[in-house]
Amino acid sequence: MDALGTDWAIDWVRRSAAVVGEHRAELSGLDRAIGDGDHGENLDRGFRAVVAKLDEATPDTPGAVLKLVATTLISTVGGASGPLLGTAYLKAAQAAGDAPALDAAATVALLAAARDGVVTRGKAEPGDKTMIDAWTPAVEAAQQALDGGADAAAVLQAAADAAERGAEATDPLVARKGRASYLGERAVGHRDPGAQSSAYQLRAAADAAAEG
Amino acid sequence: MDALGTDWAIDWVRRSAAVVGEHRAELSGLDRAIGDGDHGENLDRGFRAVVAKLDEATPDTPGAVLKLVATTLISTVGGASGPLLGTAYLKAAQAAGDAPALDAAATVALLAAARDGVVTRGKAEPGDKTMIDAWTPAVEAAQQALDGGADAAAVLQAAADAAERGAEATDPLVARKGRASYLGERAVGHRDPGAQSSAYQLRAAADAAAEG
Amino acid sequence: MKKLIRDPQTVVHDALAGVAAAHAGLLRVQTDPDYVVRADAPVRGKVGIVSGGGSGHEPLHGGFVGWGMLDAAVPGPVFTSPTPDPILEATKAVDGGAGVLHIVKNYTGDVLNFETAADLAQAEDIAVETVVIDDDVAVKDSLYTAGRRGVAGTVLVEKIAGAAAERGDDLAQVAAIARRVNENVRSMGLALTAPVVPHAGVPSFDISDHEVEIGIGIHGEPGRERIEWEPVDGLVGRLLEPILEDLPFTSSDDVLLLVNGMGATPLLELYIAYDAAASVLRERNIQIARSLVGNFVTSLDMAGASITLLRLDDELKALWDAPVETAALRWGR
Amino acid sequence: MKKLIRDPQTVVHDALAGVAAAHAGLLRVQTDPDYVVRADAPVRGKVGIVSGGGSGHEPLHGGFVGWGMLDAAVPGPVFTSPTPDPILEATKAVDGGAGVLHIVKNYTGDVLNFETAADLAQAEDIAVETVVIDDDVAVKDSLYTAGRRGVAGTVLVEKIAGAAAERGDDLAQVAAIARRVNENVRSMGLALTAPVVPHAGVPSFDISDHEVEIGIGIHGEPGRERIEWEPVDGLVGRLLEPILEDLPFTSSDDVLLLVNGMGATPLLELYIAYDAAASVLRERNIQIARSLVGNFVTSLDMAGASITLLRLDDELKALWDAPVETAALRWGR
Ligand SMILES: Nc1ncnc2c1ncn2[C@@H]1O[C@H](COP(=O)(O)OP(=O)(O)O)[C@@H](O)[C@H]1O
Ligand SMILES: Nc1ncnc2c1ncn2[C@@H]1O[C@H](COP(=O)(O)OP(=O)(O)O)[C@@H](O)[C@H]1O
Ligand SMILES: [Mg+2]
Ligand SMILES: [Mg+2]
Ligand SMILES: [Mg+2]
Ligand SMILES: [Mg+2]
Repeated sequence: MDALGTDWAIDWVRRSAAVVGEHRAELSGLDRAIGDGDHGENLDRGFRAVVAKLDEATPDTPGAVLKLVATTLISTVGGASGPLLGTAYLKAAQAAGDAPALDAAATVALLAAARDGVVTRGKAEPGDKTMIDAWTPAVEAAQQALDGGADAAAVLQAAADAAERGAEATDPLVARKGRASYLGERAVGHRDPGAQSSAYQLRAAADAAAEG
Repeated sequence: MDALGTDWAIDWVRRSAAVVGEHRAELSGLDRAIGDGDHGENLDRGFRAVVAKLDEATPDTPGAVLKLVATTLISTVGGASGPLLGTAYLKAAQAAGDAPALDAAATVALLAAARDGVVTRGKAEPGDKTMIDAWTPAVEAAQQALDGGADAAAVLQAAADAAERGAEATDPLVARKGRASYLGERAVGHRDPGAQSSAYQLRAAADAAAEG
Repeated sequence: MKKLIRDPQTVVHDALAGVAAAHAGLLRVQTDPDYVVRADAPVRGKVGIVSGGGSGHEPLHGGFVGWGMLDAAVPGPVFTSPTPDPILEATKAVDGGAGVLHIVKNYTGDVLNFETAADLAQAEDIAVETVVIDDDVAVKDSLYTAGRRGVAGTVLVEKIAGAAAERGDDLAQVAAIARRVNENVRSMGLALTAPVVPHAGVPSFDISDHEVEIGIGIHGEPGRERIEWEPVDGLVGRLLEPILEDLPFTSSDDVLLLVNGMGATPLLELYIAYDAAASVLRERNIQIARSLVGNFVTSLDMAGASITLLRLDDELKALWDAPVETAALRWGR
Repeated sequence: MKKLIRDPQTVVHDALAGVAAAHAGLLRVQTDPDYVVRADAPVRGKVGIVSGGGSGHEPLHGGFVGWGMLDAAVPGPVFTSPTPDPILEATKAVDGGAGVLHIVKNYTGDVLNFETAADLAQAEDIAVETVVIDDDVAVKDSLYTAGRRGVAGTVLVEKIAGAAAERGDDLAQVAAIARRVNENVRSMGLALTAPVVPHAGVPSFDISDHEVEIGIGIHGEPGRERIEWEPVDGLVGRLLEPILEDLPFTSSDDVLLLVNGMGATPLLELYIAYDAAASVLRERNIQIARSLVGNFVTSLDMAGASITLLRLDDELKALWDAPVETAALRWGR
């Protein structure tokens, strides 16, 4: 498949919901170590609501799907990750516009818009030990893949791989944003839960493109 | 020694203080099982104060010693055992009067007065699982010993033996007075702390007479 | 044992120093013997009200000293009744010529020590009346036992008797009001954990992660019964049923519902317990006319709660609503 | 996990039902979206004050809704910021035409969700000002971090801003007063145990019987440092020193001293901690002009305490003393 359509977007969202549900306890566990232990709960509550909405609504473009994800996450997740991820999906939706399907370049643009949205709201920089540390390498790897002539699915594959490495790379960091920043040196050795959940969502996007 | 003088009374009190100190944790442990866990603390606080008073004052009759014990326990122990044991010693002191020494009959009278004092204040009957279950058999055994011609030391020996048996006999009882009464059947199988501490005090009296 | 204390032997003394400093305008703390007394005591012509008992139940009793409630509180060592001396001194300190009411929770130790103090006060020509509080339905009452314990209902007696004294009732009238409250109030409590008494350093009883003690007192005594944990409605029902049956409370009664925390149970849970209790009362058509939710009669750091119902009449309502100004209960001033 | 709850998923909802029933004259509880609002809201011409955040800190914020304090409180799930919808609805419900102040504790989630709600309210022509509270000196502040947390000082901001709104200050003035309080208030806390979040069912961190977490937040986050337990004076010193140095508080300052319990620490211990803190302040010739001791900003069933100092001027004193009538803080009415 070369361009990613509405089915892909819906599949992405359902896969994200599934993977978040599966890893709920793990994500809350990561958050318990350096935050307040609710990240899995928060996202699971949000993505369940998203799936419930999807069962009712019939969004007909990738952008419409992502808009639904954005507004639902914003109104159900709360915490830090609700507005931040919500903004990511909102900006992604705006980047996708009304297009019925997204080619490789549009996919990179979507990822970049999402990342920029999180940065604008959360003011985090790479290395601050936040979800940005998954999104930023993902965007960069996606751009490189695009530059190398990859199709949309391969772009997402590259993004997902990079996001996973980015999440892992948060382990040794001291946090400068979010609750983990209160811990100082004690955050070292723990993975950032938001980076990990972002990597899961990007892997879901890639899998939906590859297998969908 | 046939009659028990002031030295005996002082020795009794010091031995009581020592034995209560030694068994403080045990008595509080008994009280934790069926009461509020402070009986050892309460009596230890009281008898330490008694010893401190004795170091200053120079009571010159057994009655004066017992009066000092009574008022000090009443003003330092608190709880149920403070006024009850305080009354016991107060009535014992009144029974001893101004006599410089107590013969066997006076010793029995002293024990009976102490027991009656506790009953008057606390309204407990034998078998209610209280200190009375140590004092009552003690008084009866003392009377029997007296009837059999025992001297004062032997009277106390008999009283102490009976008090110990009486304390042991509280194990299977349901309590009808004191905090243990709130437990119903759950008090069964536990010794009454006040009966146990009373047995210790009577043993101290007998030892003081035997060895003093 | 980890506690915010200096030394297990000085906890009451150290806490009283804090109380004195934190509430200087409201009360004075006397030491040796120790008691807490209203800043303006004795109030001439007003009946004085003294309560007390072992410490560890804070804010009871010191938190209720002030205008419209207690004139003095006498704290014993943790969970141990005070001796007669401080009770006597507190009684003398609050006698404004109209006599003094002793509000005593029904525990052998409290009753006996207050009794002695009352005798001594009367010997010094102070009129003393005593009202013994025994609201705990977990304990079977009988002539042949120590009878029911006094628990959270005590705070309602103290508030209402305090208002009666403040409006100028004489000693017999204040005592009669206090007795009327006691006759119309019933309580029962449960524990999820045991308290750790500072000088003991270990929990007062062992209890596992899935057990609940029903019918506990406020001194770390075990309860009458141990059950498996169940959701709040079941637990509250086990407290409320015996309460409702006992008085009995009946349809169209007006009541005050007090959900009292034992010390370590968060307010979030107390409000859930309140909701559970209110549902039961609604079903029975019993009107909750007044409410109180919080930690009032505690047992150190025990987790758990008690439920108290007081049947109200118009006079009791008015006395409840009357202004009060204490560290732990305050309105209208 | 033993708690007085029905279901970990419904704790906030169930507690709100209890709050609604227990304080019917004072407030209303709206559901879907959930918020707590003053019974007489909106008050025409008065600046409305809304606060909120994750639940589990009770009585914060719902316990401070009422005359002279908050107009509405927006409770999120336990330890999780509410979403913008209920914040927006609460803002609309309390706007009496004079605009609305948002009092927001400085956590990324609270700040972002309140920000979105404020944008939406402004889009509906409601003037909104936001004051972010960041009183926790345990956290190093910097332009490059999330900054300090908002903790127990929040209750002082809410009381004083509430009094300013009640006396008729306009939105800019109320916001300025709130900022002035925030600028003059500093806090720090410690934990002896970790809270158990209902849906997690296990303690938020592991801590042994002889350890203390210093510099904790109010969401079961671990603190900055773990030490061996020591007696109260040492522990209080570790909280008070960074507070005193930070503002800094200096000789002859007038302060309000708040000793706040984290939920499971008994009042007896809080008064001992108060005594320890008061001794330090006395030595430094800092005057305790006002005091507050109790559980105000909690962390579920966490044992521990925090210390808060607010430097007072005459206006802040007068606003602190002004009447207030809420479930958890009440005087003068
Ligand atoms: N300023 C920020 N910028 C980007 N991401 C952030 C920021 N603050 C927090 N996060 C992310 O949010 C995650 C925590 O989300 P969550 O636990 O759901 O919210 P909360 O911290 O409010 O409990 C962190 O792991 C981090 O990745
Ligand atoms: N009514 C009573 N008559 C006689 N002894 C009693 C009575 N009530 C309690 N006791 C005795 O007091 C003991 C408890 O004393 P203590 O623990 O010091 O006081 P408290 O029960 O107030 O904590 C009981 O073990 C019992 O022997
Ligand atoms: Mg979190
Ligand atoms: Mg005892
Ligand atoms: Mg006791
Ligand atoms: Mg959170």
